[in-house]
Formats: sequence, structure tokens, C-alpha cells
Amino acid sequence: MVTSSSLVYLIGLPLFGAVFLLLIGRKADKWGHLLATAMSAGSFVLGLLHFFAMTNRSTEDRAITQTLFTWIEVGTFKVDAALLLDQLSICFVLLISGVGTLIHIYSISYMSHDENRRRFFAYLNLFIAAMLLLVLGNSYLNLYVGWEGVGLASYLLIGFWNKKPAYATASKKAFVMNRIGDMGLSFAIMIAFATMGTVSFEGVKESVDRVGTPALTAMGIMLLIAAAGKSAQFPLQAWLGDAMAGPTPVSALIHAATMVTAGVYLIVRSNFVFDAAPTAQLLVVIVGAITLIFGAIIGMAKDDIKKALAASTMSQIGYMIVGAGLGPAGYAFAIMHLLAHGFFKAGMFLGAGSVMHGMNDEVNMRKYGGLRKAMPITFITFGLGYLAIIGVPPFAGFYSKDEIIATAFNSGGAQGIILGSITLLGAVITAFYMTRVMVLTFTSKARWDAGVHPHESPALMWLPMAILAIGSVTAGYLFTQGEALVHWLSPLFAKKEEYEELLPHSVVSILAISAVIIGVSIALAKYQFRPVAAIAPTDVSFATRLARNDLGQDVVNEAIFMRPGQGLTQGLVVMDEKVIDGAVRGIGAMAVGSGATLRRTQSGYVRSYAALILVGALVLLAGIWVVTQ
Amino acid sequence: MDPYNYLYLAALLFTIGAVGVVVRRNAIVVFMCIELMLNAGNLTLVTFSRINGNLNGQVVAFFTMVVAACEVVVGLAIIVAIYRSRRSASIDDASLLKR
Amino acid sequence: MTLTIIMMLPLLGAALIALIPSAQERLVKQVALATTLVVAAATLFKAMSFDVDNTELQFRQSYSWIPSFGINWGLGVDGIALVLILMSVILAPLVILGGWNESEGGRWGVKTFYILILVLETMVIGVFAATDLFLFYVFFEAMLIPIYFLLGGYGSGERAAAAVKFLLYSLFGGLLMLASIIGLFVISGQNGGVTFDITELSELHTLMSSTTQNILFLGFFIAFAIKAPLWPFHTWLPDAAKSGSAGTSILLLGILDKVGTYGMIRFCLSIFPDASKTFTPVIIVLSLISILYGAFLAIGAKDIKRLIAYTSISHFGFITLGIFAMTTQSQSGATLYMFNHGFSTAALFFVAGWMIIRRGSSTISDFGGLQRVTPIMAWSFFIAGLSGLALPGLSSFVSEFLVLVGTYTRYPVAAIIATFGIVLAALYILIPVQRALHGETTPGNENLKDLNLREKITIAPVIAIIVFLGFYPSPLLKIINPAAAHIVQQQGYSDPAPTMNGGK
Amino acid sequence: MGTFTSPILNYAMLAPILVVLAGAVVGVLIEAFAPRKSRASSQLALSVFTLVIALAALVRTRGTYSSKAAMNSVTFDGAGYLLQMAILIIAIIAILLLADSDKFAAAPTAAPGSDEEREAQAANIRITEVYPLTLFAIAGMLLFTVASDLITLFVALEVLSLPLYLMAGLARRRRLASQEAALKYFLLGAFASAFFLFGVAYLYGYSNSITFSGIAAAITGGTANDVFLLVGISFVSVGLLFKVSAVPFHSWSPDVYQGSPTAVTAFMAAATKVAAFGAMLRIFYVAFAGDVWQWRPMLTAIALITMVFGSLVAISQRDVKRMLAYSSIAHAGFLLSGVIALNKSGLDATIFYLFAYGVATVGAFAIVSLINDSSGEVTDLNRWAGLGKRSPWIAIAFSFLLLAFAGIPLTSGFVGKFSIFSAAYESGNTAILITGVLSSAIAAFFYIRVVVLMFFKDPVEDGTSVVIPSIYTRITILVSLAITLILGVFPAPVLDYISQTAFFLR
Repeated sequence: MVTSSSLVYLIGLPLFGAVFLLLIGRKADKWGHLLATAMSAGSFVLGLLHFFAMTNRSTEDRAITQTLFTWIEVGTFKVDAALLLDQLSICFVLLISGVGTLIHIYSISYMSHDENRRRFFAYLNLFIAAMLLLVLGNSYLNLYVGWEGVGLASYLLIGFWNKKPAYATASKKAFVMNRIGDMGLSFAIMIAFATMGTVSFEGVKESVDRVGTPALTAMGIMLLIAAAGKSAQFPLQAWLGDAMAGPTPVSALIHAATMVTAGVYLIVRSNFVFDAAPTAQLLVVIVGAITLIFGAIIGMAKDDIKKALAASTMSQIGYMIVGAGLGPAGYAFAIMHLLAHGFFKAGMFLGAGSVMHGMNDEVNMRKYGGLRKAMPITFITFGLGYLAIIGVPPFAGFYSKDEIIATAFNSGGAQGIILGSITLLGAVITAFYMTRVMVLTFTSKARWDAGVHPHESPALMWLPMAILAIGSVTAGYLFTQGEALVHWLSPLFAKKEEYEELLPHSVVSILAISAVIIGVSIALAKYQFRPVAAIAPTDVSFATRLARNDLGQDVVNEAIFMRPGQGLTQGLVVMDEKVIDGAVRGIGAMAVGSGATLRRTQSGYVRSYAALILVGALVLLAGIWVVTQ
Repeated sequence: MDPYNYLYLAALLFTIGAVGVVVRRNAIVVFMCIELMLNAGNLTLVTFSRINGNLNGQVVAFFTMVVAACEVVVGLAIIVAIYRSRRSASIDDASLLKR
Repeated sequence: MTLTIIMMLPLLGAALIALIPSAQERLVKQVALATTLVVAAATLFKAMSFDVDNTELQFRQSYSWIPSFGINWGLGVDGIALVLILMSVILAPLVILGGWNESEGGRWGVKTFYILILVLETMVIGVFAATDLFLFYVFFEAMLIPIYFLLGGYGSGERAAAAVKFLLYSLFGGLLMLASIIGLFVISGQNGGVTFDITELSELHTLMSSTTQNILFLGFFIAFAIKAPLWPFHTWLPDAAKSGSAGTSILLLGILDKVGTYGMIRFCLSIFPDASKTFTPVIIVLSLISILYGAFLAIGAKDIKRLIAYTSISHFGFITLGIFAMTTQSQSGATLYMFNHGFSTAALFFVAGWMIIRRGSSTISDFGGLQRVTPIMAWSFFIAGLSGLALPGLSSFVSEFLVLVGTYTRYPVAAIIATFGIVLAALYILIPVQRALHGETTPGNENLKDLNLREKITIAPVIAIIVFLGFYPSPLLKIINPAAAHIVQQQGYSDPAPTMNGGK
Repeated sequence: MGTFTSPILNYAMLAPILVVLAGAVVGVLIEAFAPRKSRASSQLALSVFTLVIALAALVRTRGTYSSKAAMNSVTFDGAGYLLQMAILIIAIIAILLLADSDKFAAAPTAAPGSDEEREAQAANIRITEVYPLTLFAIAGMLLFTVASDLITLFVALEVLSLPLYLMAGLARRRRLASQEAALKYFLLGAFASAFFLFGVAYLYGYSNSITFSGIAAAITGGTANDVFLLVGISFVSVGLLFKVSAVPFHSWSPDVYQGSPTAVTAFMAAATKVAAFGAMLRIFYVAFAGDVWQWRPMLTAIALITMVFGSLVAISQRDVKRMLAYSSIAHAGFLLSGVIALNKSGLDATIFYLFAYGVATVGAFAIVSLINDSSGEVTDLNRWAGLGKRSPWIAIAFSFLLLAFAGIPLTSGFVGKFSIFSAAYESGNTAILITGVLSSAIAAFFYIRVVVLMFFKDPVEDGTSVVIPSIYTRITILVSLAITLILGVFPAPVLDYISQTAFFLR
């Protein structure tokens, strides 16, 4: 395999930026953000160079590696610190550094009033570095480092305004729930080492055919748990909503475009494991499907624009997971949807940010309305993203989602029909809630609070939005031109077995489009042509209320994990004090007590002493007598 | 007559002495009881000397008497001293030191 | 430069200090610092000439001490001992520097404090370097005295009580061990000449009945389990840590407790291989309990130093697990873990100590919003915490993962249970981080001072080591691996091969 | 009637004992004729001189062993040699404590608080009889360790006991307590020796001989009446166990230790233990060895009870002298395990332990005698609080000795414990090993309590102070510290010497 010596700089530049800015401190407040942006842009350019270099190489030796040093070597457990850039990772590299750079630029203006902007950019760089390591590591353990690295970055960024206790808690919640996922990843790695004696991707790929299905199934499930943790998939989805506590650019970059899609990357990267473990694969699909609907439903009820978008992210990733769960047929489409989503969702988040920027950080969409005129650019860019996500041809979302739905239908048998209809239903709901967002924010009547004077954001902010908008318009088309992306990625995956189509592609497309139309029209009917209450109505159906509290996900978690955990903790604290330490102290007290008691034998009277001696003598005599007999 | 009877007698005397030490309060009496025990010892020695048919036992008995005499000297000295300070020869009064 | 000489250097420094008039406290401190630095330098220099490929004990020295009992002044190190000695001598000067003013609050003034610390350093080196069981025991017990006075004399709060608790616990363990040592001594005497040389003792087990071996093993193990400390012998640790000064706590948790886990490797395993096998299940269960139990109590802890103590209990659970899982990965991992734990605990205690000095309280809820008031201190605490929760990229991750992966290959269930510890770790670190560093600045903290130069100089190398070893642990692993592997195969174990058919 | 042949005596070997006796007699003469003023100094000089001479005389006899020195009634062998040496060394450092003779009653015979006493004290009269008494006791001890027939044993026992009874009553302050101590010690001692004598009688009856070798022969012969033997062994043991204060024959020691003048207590606690255990070793190793299976179980039981009892009760003591008394009971238990071991290493270990423990004990009591207030010694532990602040060196010294008692490494106590327990285990006695270790753990508890008191409690201002030690006391303390340390760090020479030398002529 071709080796390279420049891969490390992809990670090195932003890493340097992060460390440097954190160490140097306030001195860099003036220009820190510029450096950070430069670093991110730098690795984007580097990524592009690598990309072109790669396209010029023949298919079989497109992947290149760089081995830096032996990281851990104990006995047969040998892990190099090595990077792997192949057709899959390059997509992510470009997405991460590209979108990342745009968001850096956006943030320069968005965070300009924050005294800690330098630190913010340092964190952003740290995230870029970690995320790149995640997608470039050539073994599960290297990936693990990036995996927790992005977790850390997201923790720092969610809690960036940790002065507010709720935000601090949100960041903690995110990290801990991610750790549960990480646990899954560790298990997967342990299984890999125990069964195959290696943890590198090629190593595992080569050995899968010699490993029994149970082990692979276990490993697959563990990987799925990991993915669920990172990508906010059911049942580990609860953190994503709260994660919106972070500054909006963070939500755009980490909790929409890149980090949350790491789970999809992990599954696609481990395609060889899942292909060999159908059960695990099925579970992947199921988890994806559940989350897809779950997120969508929540999305319908949220009035907080960021939370609504977060819910939609959850559901869109559901689509990707479903795609990834469909095996060789779906991997490419999962990635396609992922990239497309990267564009339009990031764009919409930035749009949301820009709206908040103009509305004094108001997030409640019921307080918006009629912003179409106030912020035309935001409206247009957001709108393009909107068209993309609901899947209106020829926007990006259409192609990718369409493909996934088709593959779902064609995945055969009952599963196919169920999956297909779920994905289709998802499409309907998506169309509905996104339209709702659109309407409430831009096209309905203004419901602003007094003293709010919405205005268009500065160029530094709308420029990135515009670029992303273009992306969301064109991406789908580009990817599908002659199945460009599919061909690009195909060498990594097993041949997809030919299946008889349940529905011809055209039919699926028609279904999808009609789904969109249904969703949109309901939403329009409900919000565009009827006045919207500025205060959320409370006399709503139980279902709505349920959806508003995220289908009770937190309630469940608290009931099942937090409270019992706290109870256990308190119990153990008491036990440690009373029982264990008590026992120790008890032994001491016993010794003292018995001493005090025996002490009484010392009465001070000669005669009692004499009696003692006499008795002693007799006992001694008797004792020896007994022994003798 | 069977010399063993003397052993029983001696044992009896010894027991009387021992019990006396335990039950009596007056220091002098207690002391006498101890002397009684010593003499029980002597008697035993002499008896065995008779049974075994050599003189060692009797020699020991002589030594014992001397020793007993010394004990009397020391003992009386102590008892008198304590009597002078406490105006009583009851050994139960002397119980400052305890526990 | 022999081990003996290195060992004696701190004593020399102590003697020097004794000669300095008590008035010149500055000078005393400087001499103490200089001494420890010299020792560290000397040890590092010595370590250069350590032959990593040789699994035998190296730098051996042996002089007859009490011939009639076959007792020698026997010193020597293998990779494991060397690493632990390095840890100790590197931490010592940092402790002195970090706790520059700790000695003032004490009962007996500055001189005594540093004399005690230096004496302790000698004994620590001795206890890790001893190749003679009796010599080891002598250091093992004698070590208690200086740390006892450090705890009781220079701590805070219920220091005297805590010190006594610690001492009694340890003495009890020590005496149990003494009983076993006597047993070994007699048995060795009955089989061709009394000896205390561990290499000779390690051949003795063939002559022991399994019952004898089990009983003697327990004597040793309980002593070490108390030192380490392993659940349920741990209750002395939180009290000691709470009332000890930061420096003392580092010496205690960071260095002295390692004697327990080190003893398990050096003595329990090598002298009683069969008994070790017999008890492995029990011990593994105990370590698992320690891991989770310590974690939960850390989560529930209100006092920052108690919290650190409980996290250590959890970590010692990992170490013990690694030791008895008996794979090269877990074994090396355990030793590396000891080293890393030394530094991450040191970092935590340093910062915690500075926080406490500034705030005058060790209750977590008294802090808050420090990140804005004292950013550098907050960051140091945060990084120390991250290494406490074994974040990949920091040293403790490598060791923890080695332990887990090594354990998994032999005892999957145990490894799985242990892994839950990493979630709890996230909680017990992030909860105090949130309470102390985030949120509103609680009243009374508004004008705390950030770290001064001395404190920065102290914490910097610690964090540097933590990060460096996180990315490049090989230098240490090179030293540890041969020794660890040697122990594993000495126990008659070999790593489980990959289970796939035709596994490589 | 056989003709009387005068006994042949080997004076060279008897010299140590004779020298000490002679010194004692001279001392009495001094009391009788020398003027009051010069007595104190001359008595001290005389005693020390005597003891040194005796030691020299003893050393001269090294290597020459015989049981014929006085017609089989005493046996000079390696063990005896070592024990006598131990006694003499301990005696020398202990007798220096007597020099601070303002610790002793001006007129012991006078009633406390009587005019007579007041005058005597006003005249600053110092009684010096204590020196000859001590010398007599020492002579008795020396004899006790080498006596190899029952008469000599009994006589020696009395010779060493009677002076001690008197010395116990000589305290200058707290006279009543002191006299009470004397009375108790005397009555119980006499009581015990009555048992002893009775036992002697039965041993004679059993074996038709009064020499140890004769008894041993009779036991190995095994024809005679076992009942006699059994009564004999048990009652003789009672007498000896009383002297070593093993439970349940211990009850005198706390009271006597507390009541007696501290200097006397030091001497008594250290030297008497050596002598009594010396005799015990000899009689059990030489005379009763053949019968071990009969007496070992009971003695083991006593040893175990003694260890545990001593340690437990010591915990709850408030008076330092009583605490040391109970700790000495516990140590008696440890020492017993050496006797029971009945093997060479047991013998060596016991002798080493005796010496180490004796020396440390003298040192400890010497330090106790330094803690004073206006009304004399302060033995209430609570008033020792904060000693570490007031006079660190004394506190450190005392702690060091306590650590030695507790058996912490690098002190003589540790080597002693190690060797004696290993001897016990070697003789297959696991119970002793385990119980011993556990009771050491308990013991550590109260030794440490004192350390805590001295170092971690703040001083109470109640006039408790440390008197500047006289040169003599200082020597005593330093010597005992030095020996305790040396035996802890470099025990090898002593251990080797003992193991080469110690044996019993049978």
C-alpha cells in the first residue's frame, strides 16, 4: 500500500492550533481566531491535494498510509500509531475540514462579542484534529483516541457557556452517555483482539472469514452501541437535544455535520464485520428505523428552533444508519446522505444561528415569523437547505434519501416492505416538521417581542451559509452523476448481491415525492394559513405533550438509571461508613472492652489473688492429669 | 503402718493452709497458714525420704526450716511496718493498688 | 554508583538538614529539594545502564547481614521494580516543591518534616529494591514510622486519629505477613538451609503442602491488600488522605500504596504460584468490587481529598485485576498503571491541595466557577481529572486498556464488569469538575489567586509526563515487558491465542 | 554410718556468685559502721565494683563447663554462663538507678506521716540498705540460673525473693502503696513458694533423687509412680510461673510494679525475669524434657492466655507503670513459647529475648522515673500528654523503647520476636505463632496510644516536668537505648555467640 509522510499534517495543523492557543493564553486574543481558521483551512487544502492525488491513482492503490511510531506493544498486542487515507476517509476529511473551515469563518463574527473567543477557536481546532484522527486512524484503537477526543471537544464546546449550570450539566450528560457508547467500542476492540489477535482494520478484515459468527455478532452489536452513543441513536439519543446548549456554530459543526455522523462512519468502516454478522446488521437497521421515526416525531413538537433541528438531525442520521444497515447495497448511500446532510444541516444550523443573532438570541420559533423580509439571505440559504432535507428534486437530499428508501424497499421480503414504509413515513414527517420550521420562522406573520429589530447578519456569517447552500443544491447531483460516489467507494465494500427489485426506482421516487407533498401541505395548512399562537398552547393532545418532552426519554433514563444509581451511591456511602468501617472500629472497641472487663479481675485484694493462684494451680494439675490419661 | 498415710496427712495440712490463706483476713494468720503449707511440704519430704530410704528428703527439710525462718523475719518486718502505718493487720485494708 | 549508595543519598541529605539551625527554614527546604533532585538524577543515570532484554534481577548487591538467619542486605531490580523506583524518585522532588509551605502548619517545624520525607525516600527505594524478603519486611514496617508522623504531624483535621488508624491497619497486616515470613523461614530451614533470597524462596513452593502454601499466601496477601488497598481493607485510606497534607497524601497513595501491589507481584506470585492460582477467582472478585465500589463512593464523596482516595481504590482494583489476570498485556498494564497512577494522583492532589489552601476548605461544594477565577489551576485540575478517567491520549488510558484487554483474553466476564468502571469514572471526575470549576463563582472564591510560578513549575512536568506517556509509552513498556512476561511464564501461564480457527 | 567427706568446690566457677555475696556482706558492714554521710557514695561504688568484678570473674570461666563445681548441685554450662552474664549486665545498668536515692524512704520502718519520718526526711537521711539487698538478690538470681538440684533451686529462689519483698516497700513517696506492694508481694510469693516446695517434695518422691539429672533419669526410666511426677511438675511450675508472672499467677505484678520504687521495679522487672526464665529453661529442658508430651499442652495454653490477657488488659491502663507491668505479662507469654519449644533454637531465642527485653525494660522504667511533679513521679498517662513538645528527646527515647516492645523492625524486640516465634513454629506449634502475632497486634495498639499521647496531644499545664537526669540515670538510659538499637540493626554477633555457646549440661 502506498505510504505517505504528509498525512500527519492533516491532524497536526489544527492540533497545533489548539495547543498553541490554549497555552499562549490571552496574548493571542487579538488574532487567535485567525490562526485557528488558517489551521483548519490548511488541512482542508491539504485534504484537497490528497484527494486529487488519489483520483489520479488507479483504483487499487488509492489508499495510502503513514506509520508514525509503535504506540503500544505488549506481547502479541501491537498497535502502531498509523494513519490510513482511503476513499472513505477522504470524504470525511474533506467534509470535516471543509465545513469546519466555513464554520470557523462564521464563528469569527458570531463569537466576536465573546471574551473567550480565542478559547472557543482553540476548542474548534481541537475538535477538527480529533475528528480527523477519528477518520484517519488505521485501527480501532487509533480511532478510539479520536473517538474520545471529539467527545472531549464536544464536552468543552457544549459547556462553553458553563456559567449556566444547565449548560454545564448538558455537557456532562453528553460526555457520560458517550462514554457508554465508548464502552461498547472498548468491548468491540477486546473481542477483536481476543478472537483475531489484531485491532487494525485490515487485520480484522482479513481475519473475519476465520471467525465464528457469534463473536462477530457480539462485536457488531458492540460497534452498534458505540455508534448509537456518538450518533445519538436510540437508546442513547437523549443527550443530543441538551447539547444544543452549545454555541450555534458548535451545533452546526459537531452536532449536525460531523461528530454525530461518526457512528455511521464506524459502521460503514466495519462493513466487513457486519456483512458477516446478519443479526448485528438487522439490529443496526432496527435502531436506525426507530430513531428515524423517534427524532421525526420529536421534531414535530419542538418550538425551540435548534432543538427542532437537533431532532431532525437525529432522524436523518437514522436514515444513514438504516442505509448502513442494509449492507453493501446501502453503505454508499448512507455516506452520500451523510455528506449531503453535512451541507444542508450545517447550513440550516448556521441559518438558525443567524436568525438568533438577529432576534437577540431568541430560540422560540413562536416568537419569530415573517423574517423573510428582514433577513433575505438567511431565508434563501435556509430555504435551499430546507428543500434539500425534505428531498425535493434536484436538491441533494432527494437523491440520497431516495436511494435509501429504494434500497430499503428492495432489501427483500417483509423487512423490505416494513423498512420501506417506515422510511417513507419518515419522509412525510420530515417534510412536515421542516415546513413547520420554515413557516414559523420566515413566512408566517411576525410575532416578535417588543424591542426586537431583526436584521441580516454580516457577510462573514452569511458567506459560509451561502457556500453550504450551494453545496446542498449541487451535492446530490454530483454524487449521483454516473453513480460517482458509489463507484468511488465500491472498492472498500463487498460486491452487492443482485436482487430483484420490489419496486422500480421510478415508483419509489414518485412515492417519495408524494410523501413530501403530503407532509408539506399538512404543515402549510396547519401553520401558514392559520394564525400561530405566540405562546405554545397548553391544551394539546397527550401525544403532543409527550413529543414536547422528547417522548419521555429523560424520564425513562432518570427512572431506570439515575435515581437507582444515586440510591446505590448513597447506600454504599452509608455502608462504607457504618458497616465496613463500623466492623473495623467494632473490633477495636471489642479489644478495649474485653480489656476493661478483664481488668476487673485485679480487685486489689491479696486473698482474691491467692485464690486465683490456688485455682490456677488446681487447673494446671487437673489439666496435666487429663493430658496424661 | 503405711507411710502413705503421712502423704495424705501432709496433703490435708497443705490444703488447710492453702484454704486458710484464701479465707483469713489477718495478715499474721495468713502467714501462719503459709508456714503450715511449708511444713506440709516438709512432712512430705520426710515421708518420701522414708519411703525411698535415703536421706536427701530430710536434708531438704532442714534447709526448708531455715528458709522458713528467714521468711518469718522478712515477713514480720513487713507486716509490722504496715501495721504501724495502718493500725490494722487486716490484709483487705491494703487494697490501694488495683485494676 | 550502586543501589545502596543511591539509597543512602537521602539519608545523607537528612543528616545535612539535621545540622542546619532550625531558623534557616529556606535553606532546609533548598537542601531537601537539592537532595531529592540529586537522587532522581542518580537513579535516572543508573537506569540508563539497565539491560531491558535481561529478565534477571539487575544491579544486584548482596552482603551478609544476619547470617544465622540467612538474612542478606540484598538489593537488585527488574523492570517492574525499576519503574516504580523511578516513579518514586521523580515524584519526591515534586512533592517537596509543590508542598513548599506544607511544613509550616506542622507540629514540629520544618526540619523534622523534610528529614521524615528523606528518610521515607530511602526506605521506599529500599522496599522496591530489596531482593531479600526479610530486608523487604524491615523496610515495609519501618516505612510506617515516618509516614505516620508525617500524617499525624503535618496534616489537618482529625490527623492524629487518621494516622493511628493507618498505622494500626498497616501493623496488623504487617504482623500477619510476619507470621507467614516466619513460616517460610522455618520451612526453608527444614529444606536445606535458611534463606530469605526471593529467587531461592521461589523454588520452595514445590516442597510445601498446598494448605501450608495457602495459609502463608494469605498472610502476605492480606498485608498487601491492606496496603494497596483492596476492598474491604480500604477504610483507612480516605481518612488518611483527607487529613494528610497534599504532599503526604501523594507519598501515601502515589508511592507507598504501590508497595502493596508490587508485593503481590514480587512475593505472592513468585513464592506461592499454586496458592495464587487457587485464590485468583476470589482476588479477581475483590478487585472488581474495588473498581465499582471505589467509583461509586467517589461519586458520592463530598470532600475532594476523600474523592481522590476513593478513585485510587477503584484504580488499585484495576491494578490487582491486571496482576492476577496473568496475561502479558494485563501484567505490563498493571505495572504501567502503577506508574501512571502515581502521576495522575499526584496531579490531582497537588491541585486539590492548592485549591484547599486558597479556599481554606476541602468541601467540593465550597468551590465553584474556578475556571473563570483561576483558569490555570482549573485547567490543571481538569487535565489531572481527565487522566484520572483514562482519556485516550493520556498515559492512564494505555495502562487501563492494557489491563482490560489483557484480562478479557482470559477472563472476559471480569473484563466486561471492570469496563463499566470507565463510565463511572466519567461521572466521578466530571461531577467535581462541574461543581468546582463550572457554574457561578460561589461567594468567597471571587479573588482566589491563580497558580504562582512555583506551583506551575511543579505541575508542568507531571502533566507533561502524563501526556507524553499517553502518546508514547514505549520507553516504559520496553523496560516493563520482559519482566512482566517473565513473571507470567514463571507462573506457568501463556497468553491465550486468538480464538479464530487457524489463529495466528 | 559412712564417713563425712568434705565437698570439693570449684571456687573459680562459683566466683561470680561468691563475689556478689561478699559484696553484699561488705555492704551490710558499711551500713553498720560507715558514717551516714559517706554511705550513699561508698555503697554505690561498692556495688558497681562488685558487679564488675563478678562479671570479670564470670568471663574468666568462659568455655569451662562442669556440673561438678559444687557436687552436682550447680551446673555451669553455656546457657548458665549466658544467663548469668545477662543478669550481671542488666544489674549493672539497673543499679545505677538506685543512685537517685531520694526515691527511697528516709526511714522505712517509720509510720508514714509520723514525726519520726518527718525528722528523718528533715535530716535528709537516705537509707542505703537497698544496695546490699540488691546484691543479695542478684546473688540469688545468679545461683537460680545454674542450680541443678532442688535444694539449691529452692534456696536460690528464696535468696532472690526475700530482698525484693523488702525493696518493694522502700518508696519515699506514696508510702502506703509501697508497703502494700511489699505485703502483697511477700504473702503471694511465700504462698507460691509453698506450692513450689510441695512440688519439690513430690518430685523427690517420684524420682528418689533431688538432682535434675536424677529426675530426668527417672522419667526416662518411667517405672515410678506418674501421679507423683505430675503433682511435682505442676506445683513446681506454679512456683516458677508465679515468678515470671504468667496468667493466672500474674496478679501480683501490676500492683507490685506500681507500688515499688521505680528503680526497684526496673531491676525487678528485668533481672527477675531473666533469672526465673533461666531456671525454668534449665528445669524443663534438663529435668522434664522426657515428659514433654504431658506438660506441653497445659503450658501452651498458659502461654497463649498470658499473651492475650496481658495485651488486652494493658490497653485499658491509665498508669504507665501498670501498663508496663501488663506488657511484661504479655512478654512472659512470648518467652514461655520459647520454653515450650524445647529445641535448640528455642533456647537461643529465649536467651536473646530475655537479654533484649530486660535491657529495654530497665531503660523504659529509667525514663519513667524522670517524669515528675512536686509530689514525686507522675505515672498517670494522661499527664504525659504533650511530652513530645516539652522534652522531645525523652519522648523519642521512650517511643523507641515502646517500639522495641512492640517488635518493630530495627529494634532488638523485633529480632527477639522473630527468633522466638520461629522457634515455636519450628517445634510445630502453629497456635503460638498465630496467637503471638495477633496479640502483638493488640499490643501495638496501646504502645502507640502512648506515642500518640506524647506527640499528638497538647501538654496540660499541671506542673508535670522532666527532671534533669543524673549522670547515672543518663548512662542507664543511653546504654539501654544503644543496646536495643544495636541488637536491632546488627544482631548477628550476639545471635551467633548465643547459638554457639548456649547448651545445657545434662
